[in-house]
Amino acid sequence: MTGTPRQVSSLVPDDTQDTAYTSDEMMTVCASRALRDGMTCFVGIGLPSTAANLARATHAPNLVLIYESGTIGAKPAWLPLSIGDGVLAETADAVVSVPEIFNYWLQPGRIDVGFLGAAQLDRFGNINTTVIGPSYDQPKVRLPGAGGAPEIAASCREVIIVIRQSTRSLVERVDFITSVGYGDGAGYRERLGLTGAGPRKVITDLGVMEPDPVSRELTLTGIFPGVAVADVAARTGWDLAVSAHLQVLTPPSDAELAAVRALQARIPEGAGS
Amino acid sequence: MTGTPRQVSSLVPDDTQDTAYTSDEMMTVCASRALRDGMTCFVGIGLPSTAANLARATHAPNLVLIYESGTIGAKPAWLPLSIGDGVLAETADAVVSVPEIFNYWLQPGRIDVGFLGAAQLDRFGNINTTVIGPSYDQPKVRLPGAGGAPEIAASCREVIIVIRQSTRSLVERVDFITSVGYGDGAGYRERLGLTGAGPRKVITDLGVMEPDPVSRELTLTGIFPGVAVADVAARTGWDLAVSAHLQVLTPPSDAELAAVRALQARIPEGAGS
Amino acid sequence: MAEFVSLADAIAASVFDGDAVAMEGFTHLIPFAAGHEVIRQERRDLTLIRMTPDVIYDQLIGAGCASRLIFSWGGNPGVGSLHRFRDAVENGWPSPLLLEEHRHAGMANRYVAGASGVPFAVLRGYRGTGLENLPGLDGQPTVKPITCPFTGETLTAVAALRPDVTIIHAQQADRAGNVQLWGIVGVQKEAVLAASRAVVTVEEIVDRLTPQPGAVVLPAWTVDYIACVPGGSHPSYALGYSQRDNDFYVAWDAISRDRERFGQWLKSDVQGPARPAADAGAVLTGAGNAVGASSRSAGDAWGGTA
Amino acid sequence: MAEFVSLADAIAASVFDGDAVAMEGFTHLIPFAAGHEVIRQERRDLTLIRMTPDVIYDQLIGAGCASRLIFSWGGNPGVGSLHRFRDAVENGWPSPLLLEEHRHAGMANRYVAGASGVPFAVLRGYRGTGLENLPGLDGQPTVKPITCPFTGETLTAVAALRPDVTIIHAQQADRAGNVQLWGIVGVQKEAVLAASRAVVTVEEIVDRLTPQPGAVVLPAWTVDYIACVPGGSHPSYALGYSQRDNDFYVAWDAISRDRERFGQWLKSDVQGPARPAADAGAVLTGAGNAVGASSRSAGDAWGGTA
Repeated sequence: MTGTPRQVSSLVPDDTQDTAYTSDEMMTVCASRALRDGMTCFVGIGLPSTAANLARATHAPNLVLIYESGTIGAKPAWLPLSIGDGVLAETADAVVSVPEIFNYWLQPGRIDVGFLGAAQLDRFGNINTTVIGPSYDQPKVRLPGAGGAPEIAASCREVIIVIRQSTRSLVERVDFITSVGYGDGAGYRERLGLTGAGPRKVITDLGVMEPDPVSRELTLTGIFPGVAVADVAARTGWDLAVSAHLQVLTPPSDAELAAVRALQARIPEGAGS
Repeated sequence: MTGTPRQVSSLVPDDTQDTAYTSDEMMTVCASRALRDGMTCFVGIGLPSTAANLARATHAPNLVLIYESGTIGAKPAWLPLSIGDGVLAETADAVVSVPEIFNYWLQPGRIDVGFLGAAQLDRFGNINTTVIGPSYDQPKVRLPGAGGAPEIAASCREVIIVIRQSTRSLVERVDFITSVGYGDGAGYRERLGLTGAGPRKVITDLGVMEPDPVSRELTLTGIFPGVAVADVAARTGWDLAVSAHLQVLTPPSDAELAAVRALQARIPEGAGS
Repeated sequence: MAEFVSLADAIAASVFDGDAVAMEGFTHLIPFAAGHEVIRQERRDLTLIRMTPDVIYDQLIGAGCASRLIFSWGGNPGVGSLHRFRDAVENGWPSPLLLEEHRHAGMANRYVAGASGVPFAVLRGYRGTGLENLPGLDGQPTVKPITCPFTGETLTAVAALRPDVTIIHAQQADRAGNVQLWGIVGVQKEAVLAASRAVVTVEEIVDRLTPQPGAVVLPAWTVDYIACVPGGSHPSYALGYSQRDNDFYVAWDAISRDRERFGQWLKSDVQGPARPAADAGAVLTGAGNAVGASSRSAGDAWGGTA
Repeated sequence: MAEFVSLADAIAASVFDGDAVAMEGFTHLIPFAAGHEVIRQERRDLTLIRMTPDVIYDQLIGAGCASRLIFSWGGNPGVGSLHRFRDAVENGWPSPLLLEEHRHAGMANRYVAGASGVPFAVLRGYRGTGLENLPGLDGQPTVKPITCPFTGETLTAVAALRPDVTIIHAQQADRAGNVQLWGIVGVQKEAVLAASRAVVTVEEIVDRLTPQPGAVVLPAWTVDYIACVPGGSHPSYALGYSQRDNDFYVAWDAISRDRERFGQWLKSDVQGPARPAADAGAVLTGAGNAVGASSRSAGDAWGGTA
């Protein structure tokens, strides 16, 4: 999630160079808008962390950021590189042990929203961050693994996922279910006794997908300005359903863009490089 | 365990009034001698706490005192009234939560010795602190209950019990097993999977009982100066076995007596009454 | 999200007849003032939950607030029996008290399970003891053997505790409603996180919490009501603010031994016009030795025998 | 009871070929210097245990110390892949690496069970995921469904972890051998209490520990060996002593991507005559910014690309 932002020139009218924005900026802003003030938010590193901190810097000053390192209510003045940077501990309301953050805080379902990235995501919002390839034992690509994601996906009241849109990342069926979305569809989470509601939004660099209320299949409900539905479908690994109420999403405002850039420009205190 | 000490005049030669000692003092000194320097000791309040602090003030300066309130390595300058007095927290190496003291510290068997009192104790070292009378639902006397004693009895590497000798307190079979000693005898602890070795010594105001190595029945192995075996037997609720190697115990030394009295005379800092 | 209210309003809004109520604090930080407010508001038929139902629950039981008790040690620490508790159990006075009796490790783990959102916890223990087979309040067991699926070993499962409301006392809250307690922190975090509602009385409200060694911090969004009640744990204590009033604990033995004398105490010191003022009076004495001193003179007033 | 020794002696006395070794530290306080000493002493056939086998285990795996790995997240935090880890898993280089893969909640609870002296822990989770059915190192499952004996609900049991030795880095030890760490405390307490032996490297040895907010204190009798190794967690950090050397983490991507370049790094910076001196050199720079500065120049030496 830390790759160099690509300039999405097709999204930018020629005469507004000063408000040009990258697809990562659009994703970040879009994700930050999904967070409401006062929410408790379990944050993964990278774009989720940037989006959550953007929300805190703009419309949601009382957003409570929780990182799996045990920092509850962290208020970092700059973006941490890892979930365990010192600034998180130093600004937190409370720092608890790793067993405690999972057992007392995440597992019982007291966190409003969990914010995840994914290497592979399927039609029913299941996440793979373990292995690419048909065999766990002889993987084509060995990914980092689960970390805290499965519990975030299972236990937060709702989940937001950010992922770049491509047929390699958005697939009919993930090679390995690391974190459960809606499994094979309606009723699956309930049968497993998962307490959270599951993915509410998937935010990509082209638009937003949301689960169909009945079938739970991810459905395109929002699209960024200048993006065609056909483009999205072409970069999706399943036959993408499109909502009858498809909306064109509002581009980042000047204030939002300024805030996200200020956040990313901010240098850690004491860092020299 | 906080009753007024009785003067045991029969134990005291007439010409040594300055070194006269009470039975509680003899019990306390005898119990403190059972603790070796450097041991970790899980302490109950009352006489066990007095004895452990006496040991720390005399021959075992590095005794590690642990109270169920979560205070590990407490070094109180005076005797606490409860297991949660402020002086325990303020002088401890570490203060942990109550779940942690039981789960991480007591349960795994990392504490050398547990130090318990009892309302009723039976021939096999089982302890009752729950109800007196044949029925739990309609007790003759409702005692406080278990507290931390069952885990201390089950999990400390060994257990020392202090109790005043009478046919009411030392009974053939306790009315209710609150904390397990040797159950019904040899092999019982092993069958239950209790990790600690069980009661090593029972110290009364007349002498010391230890479990028979084979049958696990409590057997008189030590007797205080001036006490007759018949006196002990008469104040025991079962047919008391006497060790072939019965020893007369050494009375408190002047130094021990001075130390225990100094300890009990010490007034909590800041207390006015 | 924490709301700052008076103690009376906090109890009125969160404790209802028939509720399962946990007041925790392991010797330290026992929420006595809140307990007295429950007595004044004449709550009835409560299921009281507490590892050590010491003097605070002796008072609530004697006052007739409770019909059930879930506990692991019911004594007056360092002193002896709880006479009101014994009178209820042995004689059904003022009303019968149904018991669900555990031991500390079991109670602590039951709260842990409640705080963790799982229906049970696993521990060694109970085996071979009379406590293994006692029924819970509803007649169903709350202790059962459980087999390790990996080793085949038999351990013990205890059922989670989920109080309707947990009430604790803490040293500080900040103006945002974050709560900090330190010293012996007992099982308060678990009891708060296991409950549907949480009430906290505090010694003082500060602009900003200064982190303390060994502190437990409860974020504002885990607490429902906060009332500022300095001295609110007397005769227990708040480390850094007051000392344990051991004299009162000793004096309680005589006060509570006799039904009539207990009734007088209840009238004059909890329900009567004098006592709310005295509870409020503690507000004025504030921090440190001042509270200790007022505690001790209060102890003397009970005819301290220590 | 804790004994003060050199790092080399601590590792020689506690880590043996074939051991199950846990080096913990969640981003913060990672015991890198101790890991390098294990590489220098050429330990082989280790079962490495760690929630986040990040750069430290990438180094041990690439150096050929490990044949098995128990873990829950194997990446370079905030940067990307662990190339030595991937090379071992995908290509068996320098030797095959058998995996026992979990997730953070499972690993944390496995340590908790180990520290608590019980053979398993219970949690929600694993259900419906591929991780539910992966075998443990011996081919037997370490995750199994378990039924609540009270509610009938199906939950998940995970098998306890009991390392032969746990190695951690902490800020301070006092002269009696009591250890204090603070900041993000991770799962270190559990990992130490679950292990048969414990080794701690510390930033400094002080006459007396000053209690710190949020600190974990490990009494001297829970630790076997303490070695004073200032900067011993670089490129991780010790709150209050150094900052995370994010540049090094970024630079590691290029160093580790290529077997040959990794081998050069190993020779020059861990095994060679220069590196032990550099590790020891950290002793001299001591606390605060000094370590941060030396870390950063070290990072530059790796050709930092940030």
